[in-house]
Amino acid sequence: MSALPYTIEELITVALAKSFKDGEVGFTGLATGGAAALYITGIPLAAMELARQTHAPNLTILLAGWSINPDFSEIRNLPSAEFDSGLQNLPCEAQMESYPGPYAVRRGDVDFGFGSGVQVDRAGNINSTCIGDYRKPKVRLVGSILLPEHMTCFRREYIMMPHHEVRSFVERVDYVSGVGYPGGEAGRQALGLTIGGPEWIVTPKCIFEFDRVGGRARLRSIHPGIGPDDVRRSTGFAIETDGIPTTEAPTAEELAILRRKVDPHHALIPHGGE
Amino acid sequence: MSALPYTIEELITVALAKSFKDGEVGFTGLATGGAAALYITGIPLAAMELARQTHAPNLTILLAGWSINPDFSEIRNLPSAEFDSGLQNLPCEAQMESYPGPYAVRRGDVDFGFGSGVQVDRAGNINSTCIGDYRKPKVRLVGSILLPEHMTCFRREYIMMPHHEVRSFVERVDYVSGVGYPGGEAGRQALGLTIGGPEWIVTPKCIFEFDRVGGRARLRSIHPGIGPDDVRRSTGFAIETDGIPTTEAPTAEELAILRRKVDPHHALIPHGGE
Amino acid sequence: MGRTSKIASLQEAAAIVRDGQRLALGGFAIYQRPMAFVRELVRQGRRDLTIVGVVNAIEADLLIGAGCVSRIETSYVGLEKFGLARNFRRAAEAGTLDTVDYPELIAWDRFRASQEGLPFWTCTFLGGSGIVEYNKDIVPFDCPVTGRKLWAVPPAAPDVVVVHAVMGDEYGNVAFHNRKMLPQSVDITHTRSCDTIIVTVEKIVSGKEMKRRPDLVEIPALRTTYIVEAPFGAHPTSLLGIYDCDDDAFLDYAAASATPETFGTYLKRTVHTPGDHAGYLAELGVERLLALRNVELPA
Amino acid sequence: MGRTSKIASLQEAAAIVRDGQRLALGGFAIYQRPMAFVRELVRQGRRDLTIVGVVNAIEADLLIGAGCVSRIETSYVGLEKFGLARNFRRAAEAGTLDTVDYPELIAWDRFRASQEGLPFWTCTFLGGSGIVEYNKDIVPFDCPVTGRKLWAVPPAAPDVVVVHAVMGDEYGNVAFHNRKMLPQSVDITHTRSCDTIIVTVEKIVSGKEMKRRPDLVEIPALRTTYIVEAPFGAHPTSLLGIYDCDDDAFLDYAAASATPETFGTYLKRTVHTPGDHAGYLAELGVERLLALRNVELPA
Repeated sequence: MSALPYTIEELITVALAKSFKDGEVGFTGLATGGAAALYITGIPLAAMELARQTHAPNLTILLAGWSINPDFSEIRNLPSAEFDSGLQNLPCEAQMESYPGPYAVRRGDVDFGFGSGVQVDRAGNINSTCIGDYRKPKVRLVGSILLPEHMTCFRREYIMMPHHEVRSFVERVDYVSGVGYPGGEAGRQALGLTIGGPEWIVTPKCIFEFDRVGGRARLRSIHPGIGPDDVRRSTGFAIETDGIPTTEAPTAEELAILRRKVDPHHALIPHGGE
Repeated sequence: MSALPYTIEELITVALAKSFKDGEVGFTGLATGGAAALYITGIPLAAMELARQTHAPNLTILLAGWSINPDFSEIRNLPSAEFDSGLQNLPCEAQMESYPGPYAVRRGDVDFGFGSGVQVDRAGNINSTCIGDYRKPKVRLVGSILLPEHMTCFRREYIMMPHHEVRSFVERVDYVSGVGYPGGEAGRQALGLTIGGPEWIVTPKCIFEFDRVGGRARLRSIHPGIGPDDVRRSTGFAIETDGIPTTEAPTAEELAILRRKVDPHHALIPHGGE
Repeated sequence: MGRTSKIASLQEAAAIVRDGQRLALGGFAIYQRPMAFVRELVRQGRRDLTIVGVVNAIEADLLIGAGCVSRIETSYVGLEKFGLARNFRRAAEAGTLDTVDYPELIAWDRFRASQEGLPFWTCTFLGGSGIVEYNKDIVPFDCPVTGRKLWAVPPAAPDVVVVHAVMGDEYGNVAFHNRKMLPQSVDITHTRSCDTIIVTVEKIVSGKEMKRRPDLVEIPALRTTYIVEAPFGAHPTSLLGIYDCDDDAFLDYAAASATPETFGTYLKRTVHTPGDHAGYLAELGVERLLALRNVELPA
Repeated sequence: MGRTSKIASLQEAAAIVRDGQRLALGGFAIYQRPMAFVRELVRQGRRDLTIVGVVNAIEADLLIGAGCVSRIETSYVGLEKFGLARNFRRAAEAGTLDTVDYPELIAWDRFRASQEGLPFWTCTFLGGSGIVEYNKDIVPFDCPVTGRKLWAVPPAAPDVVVVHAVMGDEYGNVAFHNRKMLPQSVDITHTRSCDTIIVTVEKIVSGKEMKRRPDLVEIPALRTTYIVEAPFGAHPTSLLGIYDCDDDAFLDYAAASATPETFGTYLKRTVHTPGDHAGYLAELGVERLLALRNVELPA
């Protein structure tokens, strides 16, 4: 990777940014600590801001769900806590002071969100609740949190997986915290779900998209420098790697805007080059 | 009446005050103009404050539903508007700034309220919606407003009728804006109503209470100086006037507290004597 | 690429309301009503509107008197201390207006149902009322948990919501009073219940100025369709802390609405002849507007 | 007759919680938790509690680790940046804790259902989730209006609610921050969902002082059962604008909860040995508390 003039995080950031349309509303939580924070918060914020500064000036950022269009160009580090004065005093356009707040999440106000879990399966279900049987779990995790809403009330979800490993990419999750495409779009309809569902699964190795008829994850692109075998070996469900394009490299101009205007203090993601 | 050392409003105020228990929560709207304002706002406020200053120091006043325990000892006139700066700046303990507010009306937080209408019937139903057939009304009035909630979510309701006339006291209201005791308490249960209902009907001539088994208004007391015939002739449904006691006259001490401490500037009700 | 301005003229904004739509007008009773917008709707001759509201007053009565409304769903139509809403009353009695009654809190909850994307709001206390006797949009059902008798109340489902507020920016961020009262609370709920939101404001300020108090921005730009500058846009109703109710104008209205004829003359004088909101304000005159204004020492 | 004071000691207030009750503890995640109250419950050896919450953290994990809890209904139990809630995890894996999962917004709506006196809250989006697969308290039903598949979610129905706030008066009027964040919003909803409300506050002030900002009183006296003065009562969690999160204390907690044995030692050291909240604060020491304190220039 070191041969590339950009980091994998920059690659993903640019790919995400290009997928956002002008006028959309994007929601991201404030995760803290290491790779999770990078994939759930840093990359999404950088991607949304890059979109705002290029083709999507009317995109709305919902940071931690409640700080609307925050201005983080001056910060040196992401705040480490959601509900402390630091984030309260981060300049922004509007704040949610009470629930339910100034956007109507269950009317479909949120176009896309970013979520993660310890497991994702081929149907795009994600799990943040437990490993093993729910009633007698091998490992009990934090719970579903907002994932049910991410996967059914938002219009689409980017599943962000900081570790692409067989144990995380499974045939069937042990618990469905957020529901994907079981049975495809018809399956979601039958479950009473009218909008939403996973759009991509983003990993350090590749990007998945979904066959919405069959309800199966399939590769959309493999990152530069990553071999198809590596991707197959890291994924616990069968995938086709033939003919999958390489994730489009960011242009020099995109990188320049990202590094100089979006994240000048490297507070959001690691940067390469220069 | 002029022979009495108190006004009819003072008489009613004291009778009401005595019926409130310590710790209860009373709700009254802010009506404006003449007799309606007196019966729906002035008398209730005076009665609740008298109770607070005598046997019920923990009684809570909800003025206009949103100003909690207002201090009106300094005002010369009741504010004429609910949502202007005047009432916003009236000293109080708490204010409701948004709906649903700081008390849980549908959990039963409100012990009693005061309501009125153009018609009340023998079952205690009240009507503020129309005269004649609802679908082709002879007179269309303002609508049900909060009366449905008064008569079903509050634990009891004092129906305040500033005019005691045959046309207002009818056998059956033309429209049930607030439901009384049709079929008695059993009737209310069958309608799915678990709490509440009319307690008294208060008029310039008398006070009604309810036979809760039969679901019928009956006289509780007739005001001093009013003849039983007068009450019967003014009431459009049959009532028994034999053996009905006279409404208890206020004591000198009660009148003194009412006039000097509760309403020193005669902002709430007309006062007699002195 | 630059960010899109959502500034529109009153004419442009009113033009997106179509005949036959469901319209919710912000404010509560005789407070903070988007009256400049209402007058523009009358000028544009909109017809067959359904007004969906909580507690309605002059904003509804004026539209009814101008022949714009065929149906109203609310808990109250009246002018409070200024008396009955006579156009409303006449139309209801004549059978030209379909009146659909709701209890006050439930009328409010219907907007919450729309905000929450719920197919209905659950009500426990309607048994025996005229509401359920005559309002067939309310569906009785048995509680799936307790078996108790319940009623499913339909969402407000407005097609267009219009509110009048103090200030906003060109992108459509709109701030509300720090100390709110219920009219402001109604507005906030209204603007979350619908995807076409028009906000008229006393003043459009810069985005930078708005960013000083992001905690007071209750309508974020993402929810706003149009923002319209309409100073004294609530007149003759009050705007809390900005200007008082114009009692004389209300008395004039109440008297003029006594008959269809006198009300026609009133509409001609106050709505059509002035031609637009600027003309309306000019007609009122500087002295009168300034007398209604609230002033306080800058913080 | 004088008005009744609702002031109680922490011991008196905690004593009204009975074994087996449903308890909701204010705050959100690792923010503004009524920790002084929680520690007193541990001292009193309460058992078999059900914690009902929205997003839970140390307040739940501590009670679980102390053996006070047999069931928890929530969307999350964890320590955010301080890691997993290890007592919770251990108890869930051992089968000694009944875990009942809800989505985050629905966990919040359950308190709204209690506030509104509704027999259930309607949810539209649970199909296919583990939530409905395993949580049998959620009842599927067909929409009485549209026929659409829906779920009836049970109200939170807490028996006792405890929140920690900045200030209140002896009658139980409690004020909240002018600029709120979601932990304050949770507290406000919690205190309207139940009829037994205990509020611990940093300081009890005079009723006269409280009357200066009636608009900030979100818990009126009528809803308060007990008010308890407990300075730094949220420690080690933060109280917005008053003191910061004590990161060292959290790291100590996280490390101590690694095993039942080390956690037993931790409870002895921080809960039982200090004897009461004053002892707990004395143990922390003046220097540490003042270092956590926020100060700003008086207005």
